[in-house]
Amino acid sequence: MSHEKVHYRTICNSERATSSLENMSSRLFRVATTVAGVAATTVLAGCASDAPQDTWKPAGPNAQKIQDLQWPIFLTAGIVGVIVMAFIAFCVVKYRDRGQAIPDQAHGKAWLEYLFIAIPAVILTAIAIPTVGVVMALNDTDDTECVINVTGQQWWWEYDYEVGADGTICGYAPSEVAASPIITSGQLVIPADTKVLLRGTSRDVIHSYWIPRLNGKRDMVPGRVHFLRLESDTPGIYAGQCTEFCGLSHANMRMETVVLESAHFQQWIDNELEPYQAPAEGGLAAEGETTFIAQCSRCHQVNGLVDPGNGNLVVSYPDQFVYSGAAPNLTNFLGRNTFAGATWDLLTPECRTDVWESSPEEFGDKYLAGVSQDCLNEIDLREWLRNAPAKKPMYADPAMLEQSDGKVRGMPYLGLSEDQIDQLIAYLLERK
Amino acid sequence: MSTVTEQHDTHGDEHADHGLTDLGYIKIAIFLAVITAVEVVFSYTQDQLGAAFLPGLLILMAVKFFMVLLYFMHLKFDSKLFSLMFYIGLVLAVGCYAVFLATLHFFQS
Amino acid sequence: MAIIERPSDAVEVVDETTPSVATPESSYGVFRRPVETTGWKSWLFTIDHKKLGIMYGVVAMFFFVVGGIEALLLRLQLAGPNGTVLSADKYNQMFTMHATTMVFLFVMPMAAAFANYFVPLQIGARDVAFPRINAFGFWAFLFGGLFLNTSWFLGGGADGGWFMYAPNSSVAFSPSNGVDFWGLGLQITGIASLTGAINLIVTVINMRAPGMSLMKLPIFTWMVLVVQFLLLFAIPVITVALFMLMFQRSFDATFFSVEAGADPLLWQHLFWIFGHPEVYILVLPSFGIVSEILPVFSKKPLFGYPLVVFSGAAIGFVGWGVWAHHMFASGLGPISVAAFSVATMAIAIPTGVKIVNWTLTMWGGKLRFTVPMLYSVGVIVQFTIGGLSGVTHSVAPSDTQQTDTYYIVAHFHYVIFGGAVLGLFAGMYYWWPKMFGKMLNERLGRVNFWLTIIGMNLTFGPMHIVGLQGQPRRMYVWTENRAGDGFFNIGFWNLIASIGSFVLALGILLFFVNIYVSHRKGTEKAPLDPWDARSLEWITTNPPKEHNFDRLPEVGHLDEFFHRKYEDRGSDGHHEFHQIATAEEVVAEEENNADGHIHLPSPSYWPILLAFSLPIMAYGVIYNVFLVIGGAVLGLVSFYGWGLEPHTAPEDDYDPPTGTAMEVAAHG
Amino acid sequence: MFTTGSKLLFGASGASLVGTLLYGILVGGIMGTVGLVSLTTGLIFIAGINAFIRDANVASDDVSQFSGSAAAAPRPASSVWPLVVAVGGALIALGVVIHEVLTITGLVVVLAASAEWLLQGWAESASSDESHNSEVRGRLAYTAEMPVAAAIGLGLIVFMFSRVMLGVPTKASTIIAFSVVATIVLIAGAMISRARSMSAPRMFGLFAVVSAVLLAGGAVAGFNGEREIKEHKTTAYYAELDKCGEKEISADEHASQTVAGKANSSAEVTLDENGLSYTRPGLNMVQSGVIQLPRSNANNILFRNETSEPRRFIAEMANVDGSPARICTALVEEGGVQLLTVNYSAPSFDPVVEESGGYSFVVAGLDDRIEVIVP
Amino acid sequence: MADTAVHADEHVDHGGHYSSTGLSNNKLAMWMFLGSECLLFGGLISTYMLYRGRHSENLGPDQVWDIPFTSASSFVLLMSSLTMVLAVSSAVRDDDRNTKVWLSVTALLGALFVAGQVYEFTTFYREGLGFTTSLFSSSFYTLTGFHGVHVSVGIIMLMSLVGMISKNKVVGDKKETVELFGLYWHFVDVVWILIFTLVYLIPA
Repeated sequence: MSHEKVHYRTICNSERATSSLENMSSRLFRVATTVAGVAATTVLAGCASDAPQDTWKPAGPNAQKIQDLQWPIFLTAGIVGVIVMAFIAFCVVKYRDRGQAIPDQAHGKAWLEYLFIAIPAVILTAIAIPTVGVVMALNDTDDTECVINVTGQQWWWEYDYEVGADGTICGYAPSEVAASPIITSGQLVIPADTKVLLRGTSRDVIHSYWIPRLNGKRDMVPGRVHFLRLESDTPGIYAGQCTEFCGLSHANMRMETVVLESAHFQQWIDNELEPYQAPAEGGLAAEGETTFIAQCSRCHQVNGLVDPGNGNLVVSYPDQFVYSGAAPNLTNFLGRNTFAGATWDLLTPECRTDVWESSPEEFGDKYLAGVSQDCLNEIDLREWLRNAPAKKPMYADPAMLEQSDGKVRGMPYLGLSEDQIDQLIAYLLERK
Repeated sequence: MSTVTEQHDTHGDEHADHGLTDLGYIKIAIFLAVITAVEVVFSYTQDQLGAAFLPGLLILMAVKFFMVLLYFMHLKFDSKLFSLMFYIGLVLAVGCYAVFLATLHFFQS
Repeated sequence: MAIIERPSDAVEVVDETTPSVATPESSYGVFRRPVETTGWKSWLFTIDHKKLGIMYGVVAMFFFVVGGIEALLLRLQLAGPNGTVLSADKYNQMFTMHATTMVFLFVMPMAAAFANYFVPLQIGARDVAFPRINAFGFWAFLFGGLFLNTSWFLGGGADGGWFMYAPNSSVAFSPSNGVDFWGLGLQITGIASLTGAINLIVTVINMRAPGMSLMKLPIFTWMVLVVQFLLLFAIPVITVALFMLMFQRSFDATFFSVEAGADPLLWQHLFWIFGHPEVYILVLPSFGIVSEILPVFSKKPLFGYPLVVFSGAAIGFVGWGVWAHHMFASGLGPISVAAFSVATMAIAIPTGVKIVNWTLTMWGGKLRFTVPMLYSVGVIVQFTIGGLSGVTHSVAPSDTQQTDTYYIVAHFHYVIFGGAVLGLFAGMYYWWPKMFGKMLNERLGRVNFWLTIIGMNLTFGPMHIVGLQGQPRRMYVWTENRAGDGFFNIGFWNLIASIGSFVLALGILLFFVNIYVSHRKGTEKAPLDPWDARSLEWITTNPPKEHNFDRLPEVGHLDEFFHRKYEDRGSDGHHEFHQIATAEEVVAEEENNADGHIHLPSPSYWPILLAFSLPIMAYGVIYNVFLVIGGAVLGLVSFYGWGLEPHTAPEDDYDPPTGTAMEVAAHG
Repeated sequence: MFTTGSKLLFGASGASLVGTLLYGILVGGIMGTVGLVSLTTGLIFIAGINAFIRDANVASDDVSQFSGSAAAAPRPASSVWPLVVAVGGALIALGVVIHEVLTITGLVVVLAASAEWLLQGWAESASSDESHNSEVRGRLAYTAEMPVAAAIGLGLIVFMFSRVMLGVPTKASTIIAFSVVATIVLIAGAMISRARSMSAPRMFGLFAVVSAVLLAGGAVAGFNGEREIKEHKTTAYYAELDKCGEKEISADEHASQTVAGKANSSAEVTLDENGLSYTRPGLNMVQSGVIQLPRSNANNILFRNETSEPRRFIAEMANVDGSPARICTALVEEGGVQLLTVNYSAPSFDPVVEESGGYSFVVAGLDDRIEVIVP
Repeated sequence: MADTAVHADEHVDHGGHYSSTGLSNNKLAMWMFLGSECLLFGGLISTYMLYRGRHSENLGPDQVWDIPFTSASSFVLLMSSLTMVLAVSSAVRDDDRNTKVWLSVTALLGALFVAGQVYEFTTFYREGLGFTTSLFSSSFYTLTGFHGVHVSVGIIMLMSLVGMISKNKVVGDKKETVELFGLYWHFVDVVWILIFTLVYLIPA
């Protein structure tokens, strides 16, 4: 800062002059508000609350690398900003028209101008070098321990877990050999302290996968395969949201990443891959199963579901009914605690805060307990089953279909009766 | 009432247009035709030429491009301002689109 | 309408006894070339750069109000959680049309308004190089803007965001005609900008007053020149992209459809190769205006004029090498991301030079804080905040955290509203007396300024915080469970932003009130040189005569008008300036030795006809191909009508010389 | 300038034009649109006539002006346009019988000729001196006549000459015809520019002869139809016939061997001495045996052949209803690359897929394969 | 921008107006227009280069090209550039008759080229390469279509220029107008030189 003082005295010309009262008030008023405005914004930014998608609260090595690079740059920008504002404010106050003579018509000093090219150049090179380093660091994916496929489509995320050559999933051997790889949606479950690589694409338009507390965002572009490294050391649930405009319900396309200890993750895999148990005969759930097969199994796949009527495997073909060609797999629907693009909670508010705010140690068990009967948020689930397009805007009404050759985009209105909804809820309660 | 449209009689200070004579233009045209023929022969003998095939074709193309530009379009004899206008556009086009294709892995074998 | 007989040369019209031949009102009836200088026809068929500048300004302000209303609706929807003001579809249309209207139909034409009006005046020319192309440019812009906005009534506006990424822009994902209107509307305004660019570049290069070398060019004209070069080379790139979008949507080509193996990033690259020069096209004109205003109210020449010029050109040129910083998160390879990140940082240097030179212009000056000066200081302050928040996401890794969140929305509003729009308001207050002969009321102007500044900071300031707390862009609704708890959560800041937007709207409203108040009956005319200005456009009457300068001024210095008014009588390094001539004397001296014969091109109706054929063709592409053929024929005919029309109308287009009372009397 | 009569007519035609557009776009409906369109054309026609017939402007009660006006004096000159209008009318009738193209051309001829006819009538009565009349006619007519005449000329030459080139039996003869005509035009141009003595009428005669020959040639070629151009068989065609075999098929000859822009491929499969392996872009792990691809999503698969002899890459699609049993590339020479876009609609655990052996990537003639798992 | 401090009288361009650089406004505008057209055709060519390999299971470029015919039509366009230059040089010599002759020959050769294009497109279409068949065909037809439209517009301008000269209706300086049409025509020919080599001769 020292050089600042020197050059200030030389160029400021020495005359002093009186100024009229009127000029004085408007000048002080302006200077005061500019300084107040800048100070206010910086102070208020500091005490913002802990929003779940806060980009300044890293919870994993990748987000930490970004944060370590980011905060000094914000600081430098702040300091340079304050200096420039002070420089302007001083100029505005000092050189008001107090009736002084017409100033020296100086056309500029070469060395001063080059100085003000050199200073930003130096600061920017100081920023550029670590930037290139972090860009390269974040992009090397050689030490990957677990690959998960992420596919975005209009207005929900689908995850399918790559079965390695040795039959393991993320290095964890499942108890039984899997008939088909694990497919879930909404909540991505990953083991803690593992270098997970998301291999992402999209089925219709460009989406963007972003868990602010674990890493920056990566666009999931249809026809391309992009990679995003996620890793976290503390178990917990980290919220995220699609951040590339993808149409009607871009705001309702959310996701969470659930980080579990290795033991809990093993438990989760075994639970995901356990074969399908049909509900007990004659119960509400059994009726729910038949309603499910009749109404829902055209699009929603439940792995291992066998039609009690004719005994053959029920396979769903969403690409004949849904334009993007996929619908969420409901094999372990209540194993996760959000639904419909992770926008609404399956847990009642109390159970939700209990699970979401639990400490890292007991989070694993709480999450794996799934959604119990009394913890089920019946309001939202019923509203969704009653009339999905009313709750979440989707191109599901037939009037808009002739452009997408008759296929709906999102869940259509099924016209279920109340008791059909009761049966389905009873059936779904067993899907965990 | 004179109804002849305003006909500016071009006063003679037009600097001597020292472009080429007609014969010169014909010679250039023949030269360009020969280059086109060579290019077509190149395209048929790709395997004999091997590595020199692509650069060869591109150089011939560039030669034809600049021949027409400098002689037929008079850029060589006209003021530098015209060349500046055209070359800014050309450089921006080649530069931006080359970087654009590079980011889409166009140049990787 | 039809012709009344003309006196034939053969018959010698001698004595009064022959039937009084009704002298020809004119020979071509309705096809006569319009030569009126007053009334609506003089505006419809004008080719005078001043009339066109005013029309550009009026239409741009109209679209500013339209865009502003769209913005208020957006803020109303986001004021509280689970907003119900706009449905998801309407919200998507609103933010797309808000951005498109503000960028393409307000800031660009407003810059064109000032460029058209003041570039010829600043370089001492009578008019632009191609006056009729200038008229065509305006009418094409107007018809393009209106065509774009008829989409509201014909099935809903475009709903894909202002950069309309592929595949979401394809027919399957946005079935309404909105995107077609968007694409074709921008083609038409693109043609308007391209013709305007060619016109202004030739004007600046070729029609400067004698003695005005390029290094004596006023700084506003320099910035306009850089902008026109950017336009000249950026518009064709977006034209290619829009043609492919049109072929994809209307003639089912497969440019961006993934089933055929297409790469959606092709659209992103082509759009942003145009997009980034576009944002410098938006901001550089108002940089020029601020660089004109600061010296006038600091009574000092612009500090480091050559460096400001070169930094403007540097911003323009380097602007071509940074476009992929809009695409850091869209999966380019690490090398490209690193390269573009460093190139983006390089742009901060010339921008920094500009801000420093502005402040050093004020340094040691004799600052008078009139409203234009307030707005200019506002530009420096707000643009600096925007520029610094820009530097934070030129760093690619931190951009992956910030891109497509409200932090970016805050950045570009500070840069465009703070940098460009405040600059345009400064220009309006500064040049209002020159354009309309009346001063805008100072007190109302101050209140307008302060309300705008406070409203702007209240609206866009909190967006920084909301962005860093992870709220993505273009969300039609935000909900409680992502807003975080505590008082200062996302909900609080969204509410503050919404309130701020209404304060801003009030501020802008005051500007229109100011116009009304200053133009009421009885308000006295503005003095000839209200601000003791420095550049050449002030050596004319307010508003300037039709032919601008009575005599093409001989230019000796950079701030010619200042040097004609003041003389440096100081000696050996000590400067002492004395006023040697008042503005009235300078203008009177010009009038005394006016040029003899000033020949001005005359109005013509072909430009408006050719411009009118463009929307007809555009409607044809959407509704019925015969309309395209009709539009094309009209276009071809008017193109040739224009081509065959001499610059100035031959005499038989004029009414008989008004001087001879007899004809007038006979004609009645 | 605008007489009340023409103001009324112009206003009415404008209003009905806007009405037709609004009605057409907003309401639709054949009967309404046809009615309105005919009303508008009628009104425009009358307004046009009113604008061109001179006396509409003379105050009718001022007899002296009328008698003195030039229109009454000179006899209208002879004009060709009535004849052309008649020919146009005949064409319309003929077209109804033979081919509707003739009707359209007839309609266009009638419209153009009547416009010219009105223009000439109007110009003649402009004033009594000849030069001003032609000047007036020129100023209005040239804006439309020149471009339209040029466009028609271009259209005629292009259409006729392309019909001739399509009609000529073999490809080689097309090239010969093309270059011969080009050289003739070139030499003729050179000779004419050399021979100063060529006067305008002789040049006009030469031009008439050339255009007659061109028209005749075009008509003859047009009527006896194009030469038979057989459609290239593509690999998709052979895939349906299940002929994606090892040996060369007609779809293979000079198939292109490079794919630009490899940034958006899901996987790059390489065939080398020790069989098939693949890499996914961004993750430089060479894998083989099994690949997992998302369902109902377009995946661009690049196939690179590192072996010495040409190979064909096949994707077995286990013909789930609607999709073909297999799709394949053309033969890929050594070092060549080709692209295949695959889209799996059914999951691999679907019984239909399991019976037909599941999805896989195979090379014709080798038994190495990569099994594709679709969740 | 070199500051051409040239004394006043040389500043009067042959259009009779005062101009600071002594160059004619129209020619400066035309060169700028050609500069910006580089960007337009550059975009189309780079889209074609990106998509030339993308014809999964459909006709590839080399299966469809008929190189001898295309080189003949390139030869024709080259010769039309020659005749255009001769037209400009005879216009400079104020020899209206020859200008008109050479302009008509240029227009005729251009028409032959466009006829060749139409023939080529019809044969490709018959061989199964429709506009929407594959990415390669869409980008190929767009590129060559844009160029073809530019050539056709050029031909219509040339023919009407012949008409205007004969009716002596050329506004402004006739020499310069012919020269500007020449610049446009040569630019269109230069673009075809690029297209011919990059699209046809470099095998995919």
